[in-house]
Amino acid sequence: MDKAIDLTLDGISLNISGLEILNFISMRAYKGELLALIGPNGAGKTSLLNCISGIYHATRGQIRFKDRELSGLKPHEIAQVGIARTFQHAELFRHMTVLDNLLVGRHIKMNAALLSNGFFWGKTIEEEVAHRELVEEIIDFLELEKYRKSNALGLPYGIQKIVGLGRALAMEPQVLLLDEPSAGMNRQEKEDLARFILRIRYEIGITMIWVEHDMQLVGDLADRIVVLNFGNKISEGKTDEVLNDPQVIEAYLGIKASAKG
Amino acid sequence: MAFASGYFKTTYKSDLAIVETFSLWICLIILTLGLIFFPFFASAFLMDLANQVFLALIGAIALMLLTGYAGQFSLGHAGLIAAGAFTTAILFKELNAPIWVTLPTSGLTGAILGITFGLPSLRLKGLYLALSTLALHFIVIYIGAEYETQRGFATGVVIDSPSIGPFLIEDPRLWYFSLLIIDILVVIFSINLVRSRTGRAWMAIRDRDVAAEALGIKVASYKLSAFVLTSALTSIAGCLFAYYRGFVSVEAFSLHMTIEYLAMIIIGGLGSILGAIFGTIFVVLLPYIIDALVDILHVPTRLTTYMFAIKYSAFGLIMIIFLVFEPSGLVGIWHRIRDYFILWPFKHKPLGER
Amino acid sequence: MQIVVNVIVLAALYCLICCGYVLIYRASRVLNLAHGELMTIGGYFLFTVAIGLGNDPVQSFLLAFIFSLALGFIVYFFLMRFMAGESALASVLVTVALGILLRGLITLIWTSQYRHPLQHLGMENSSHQIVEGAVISTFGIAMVISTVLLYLVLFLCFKFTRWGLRMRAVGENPILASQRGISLHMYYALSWGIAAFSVGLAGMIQACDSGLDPDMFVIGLKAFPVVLVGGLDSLGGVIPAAFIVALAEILTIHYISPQASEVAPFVVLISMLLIRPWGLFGTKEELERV
Amino acid sequence: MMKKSLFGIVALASFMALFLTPAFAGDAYLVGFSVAVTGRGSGIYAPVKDAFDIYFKQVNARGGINGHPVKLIIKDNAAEPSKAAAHAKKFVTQDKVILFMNAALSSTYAPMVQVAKRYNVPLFFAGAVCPDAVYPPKADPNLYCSTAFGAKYDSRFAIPFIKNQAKGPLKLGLAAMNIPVSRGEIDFAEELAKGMGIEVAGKVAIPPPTPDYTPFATKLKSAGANWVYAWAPWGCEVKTFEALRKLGWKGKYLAYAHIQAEDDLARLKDDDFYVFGTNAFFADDTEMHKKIRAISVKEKTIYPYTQLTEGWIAAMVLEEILKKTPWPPTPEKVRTAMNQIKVDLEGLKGGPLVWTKGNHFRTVNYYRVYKWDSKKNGIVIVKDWSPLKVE
Repeated sequence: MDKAIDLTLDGISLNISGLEILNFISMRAYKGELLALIGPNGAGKTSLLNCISGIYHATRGQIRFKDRELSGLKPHEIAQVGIARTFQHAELFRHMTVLDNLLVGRHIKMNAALLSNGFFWGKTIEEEVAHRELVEEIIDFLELEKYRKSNALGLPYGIQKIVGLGRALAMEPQVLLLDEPSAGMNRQEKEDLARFILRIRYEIGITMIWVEHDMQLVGDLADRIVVLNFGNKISEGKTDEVLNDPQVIEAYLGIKASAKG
Repeated sequence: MAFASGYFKTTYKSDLAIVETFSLWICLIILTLGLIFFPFFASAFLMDLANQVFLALIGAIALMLLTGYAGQFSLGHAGLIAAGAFTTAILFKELNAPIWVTLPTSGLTGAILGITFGLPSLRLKGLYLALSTLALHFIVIYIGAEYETQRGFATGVVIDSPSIGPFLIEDPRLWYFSLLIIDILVVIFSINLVRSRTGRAWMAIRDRDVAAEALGIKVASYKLSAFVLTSALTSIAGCLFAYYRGFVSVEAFSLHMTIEYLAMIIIGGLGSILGAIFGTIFVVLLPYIIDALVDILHVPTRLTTYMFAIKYSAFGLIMIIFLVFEPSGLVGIWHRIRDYFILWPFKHKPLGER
Repeated sequence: MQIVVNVIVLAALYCLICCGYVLIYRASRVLNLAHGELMTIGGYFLFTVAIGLGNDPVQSFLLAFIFSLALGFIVYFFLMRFMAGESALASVLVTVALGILLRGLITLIWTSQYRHPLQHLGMENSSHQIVEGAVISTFGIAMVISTVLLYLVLFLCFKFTRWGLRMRAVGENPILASQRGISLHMYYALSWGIAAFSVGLAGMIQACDSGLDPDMFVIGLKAFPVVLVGGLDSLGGVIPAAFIVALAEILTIHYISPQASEVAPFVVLISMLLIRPWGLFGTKEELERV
Repeated sequence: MMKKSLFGIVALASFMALFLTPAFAGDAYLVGFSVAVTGRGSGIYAPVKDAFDIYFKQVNARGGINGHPVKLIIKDNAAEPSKAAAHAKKFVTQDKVILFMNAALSSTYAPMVQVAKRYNVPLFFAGAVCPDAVYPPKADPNLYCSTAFGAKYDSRFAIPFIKNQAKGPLKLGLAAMNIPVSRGEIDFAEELAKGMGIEVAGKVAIPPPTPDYTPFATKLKSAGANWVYAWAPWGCEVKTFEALRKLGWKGKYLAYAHIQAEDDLARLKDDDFYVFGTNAFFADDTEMHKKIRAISVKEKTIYPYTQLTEGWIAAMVLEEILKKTPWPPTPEKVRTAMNQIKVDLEGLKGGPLVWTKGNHFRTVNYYRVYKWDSKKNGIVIVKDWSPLKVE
């Protein structure tokens, strides 16, 4: 592991109304890797993502992006740093088209202000066209052409998740947080998703933290895995090692690894 | 009338056009000509109705931006109109200020009120916010009433017609054209706004504020910008209202007025500028349409008392019907009728229907 | 001394009105903007029943209670039920529309003249000296007593009875509650019923105390600051909030200027929003699970 | 889908209806009337419409005026200025009325006055507070008012009356509603009282509508007022009085007698509750009162007959105006008639209602004070018609 570290979590704890959600979690994400975050239901995976993206504020501990301290920043500030995320339930802007959803992803890269937008002056038009071109690239990349002008509300769930991914990609992030992207997808859609994730990993080279339930997908794709259970980190390491870790198997199957072996 | 039945664009720039097809351009030109020549045929009554629609449209579009696009609920709309009207009245009475002073000052007053009462929106969500705007209503009305009473304008402050340079805007036709131009500007401005970065940010906040923030949108400042813009526009409408009516009185700005504006955007269809236009026309004209029907049907005079009460309730009933059965409003109905004709005899949705 | 009594009576009125706001909000996250109209209609129910029965206060009140309660259920089953799952904004707007509809119906049925149910009930609204220099009217006492009773009963119900607990559960986590087999509709309807009843009761006492006309609905809006100061979802918060607002209002009348009393509650509200936006006892908006 | 399209078509058809002007019989006197039957304050204005309905039904049944029926075009403005303005324009430009009327809140005046001036058609205030422009010596040529109450005149009667009635030291309390008209009058009364050497103990302006009037009454009571004068909408006047009584206040109260006054005197049965006004009560039981009562009962009016006097008087004045307007009527002829009108009100007021060229209010205002007398168990006259010259 001689790669540069992108994201450092240092002793993160989270307490919500007296409930201990996360307990002293430390982990690292290296540049360009696909890091899977797994664990049973209620292990605190999504909460951890929420802490990174600033939606929750960790009760204790520090989060650093490269050399920048992220703790205490608001979600929009973290987005500006270059950390994008997707949501478990896609959370698309329901009454907007796919195209507009993706364009919202370009928000931080645009800078036309209210008045010039209202008059639609030269600069605004130029900007709109330029960013539209970039968004079209993402549409091509994720094979969303035929949904371009459809309303997000009526899309199949799997497509919604892909649009959510596209929206995050549109931010041109350095770190991408994926919150169960495959949940609710059928086999075909999962295969497409796997393809997209690999292309992002190898063609664009974005660091990804990937919360996932589908062990097969994780086993096939992930570089490294971090395992959470009841708010504690129980394992971290290379994919094969972690998947064979008796503690992990116990957490997942609820039986002693020795009994199995 | 031919609408685009698909997408045949060759450049991204052409996709930004508001008017999509040649025949739509023709329709728009015919509509504009109709609007231009309308005053030369219409009676003074119809002119007054047209002017009322134009005046209300500014406020309705402002509220549509705030509620329909940015998703913030306000009960202070009548208060903001009153703020503009009273700013105008006070400047006119105390300093004899001309319209080119009162109009921007009204806008400024509105913007300041928007900031003051929009500030809670940074910490509050939805309903809490609505109620802080209710406070705005009561406070503005209180200040207006104090002014009227202290200065002895018991039946309202009378304001002279405004003049721009040598033109005295008094004739209904002159008003008509002035308001028409203002309205066209406001409509174009709003359409541009909602299809660009600002509008998308507003809609994102409206639909999913958590996701919007995660995408880097400064939710607080966008909420505030929606408040300020809406308040400024509404106050400007209030200023024009004062000049058009020639007087200002607190009794003219009741909560019922706020509700009428809410009705306009609901009945028209939330989240659509076209909806605001439809809704305004509908709500402003509805009472007169019912009146006209009463005249045509020769309802006996004795029964009219009941008719009037029914008319009042009908307003609420229509709002309910739209909210429950047709949440996309008049604009939704319009889209359906349009699609029906585009695709006849088939029943498919056109490609990429919103 | 009189000032203290005035504050208590006004606070009791606010408590009675705001109970419904809080109940409906807690159950379904909807703010009922037709509350003032429900209050006015409560008064008109009493008026109509009083004319029909004549000089029979007990029966008249009971019948009017039933009508008010029924009205709440009707509003829920024939209107608000369809708004389940819609955005809060749409639901609130429906109540706004309902308000207009009801106001029109009031004018249609009862006309806009002043009405005095007390005349037809055969009762007197005499005044009683409670301590030196402080007087209270019969219906002032009625207002205070019914407020105390209502809140007592509600608190006991919520604490100790099964459906009180269930109602709380529905308010706190509707999805979980419905998974446990609690019929949401039943409890939403119940909260509408109790809300319409309590505010109708306020309307009835108010109508007996000082007459009735369609403009009474504005009182419902004037009670808003109380709910916000107390916290939209806190029934217990209503009581101290009502006292604070009533005190502010009455002190303004006495020591600043009577006409400014109209804005006093709103000034309290604004300052509250700046200090503690979720109200005295309200819960801070829960963190959303995404 | 077709069903919903149908919805749109219905909407379109109703929209078209707006452009159709119904054809009126050309042989009628056309009069426009914009009145607040719904909305704020409609309790005062709706009875006026009620009275007009039955009055002109009688007139038309008798064969109309000068052989022509009277056609009233009645519109509800819900006390909104925009609606009142639109009605005025419609009356004048589409319906071609010879005269139009207003009965609504004062916020509806200015837009209607504008229309009257611009199109030179007379505007008659029937039931609302009289605007300043009808007062002498220079009344506006197009504005007329028959309404009982007149701002700046009522207090001129009321304050001296209180001064005369008061035995011992007088401490006057004043009550207004927090609307500009009412507060203006009470401020005027305060000046008047101070000018006459009366001690003004307290003054309250009560915001409409108020949940509880007691705090305001407490303020008046604690200020030590032994007489209170109120000039406000009736609800405000009577609720303030009731609140004072609930506090155990023993003083006397004078209020302007709005249309609901007679019923409420009988309801309250309080010997020290005085009301003054310029319309006779049904307690007088004159021939005219019997007639109104009989017609009201026969026609089943929506409002009780005791509240119809105001509208009835305005209707009598209108009938007289039209009688003096020779056929074919024009606004010009109507104005000529109105400038020299003298209507014998047959006991509904203290004397005839007279308009002259410079005075469109009335030359003499006759005031009367009523109260409940528990010994007689009925309403009695405290002070009979006292003329106040309007100059």
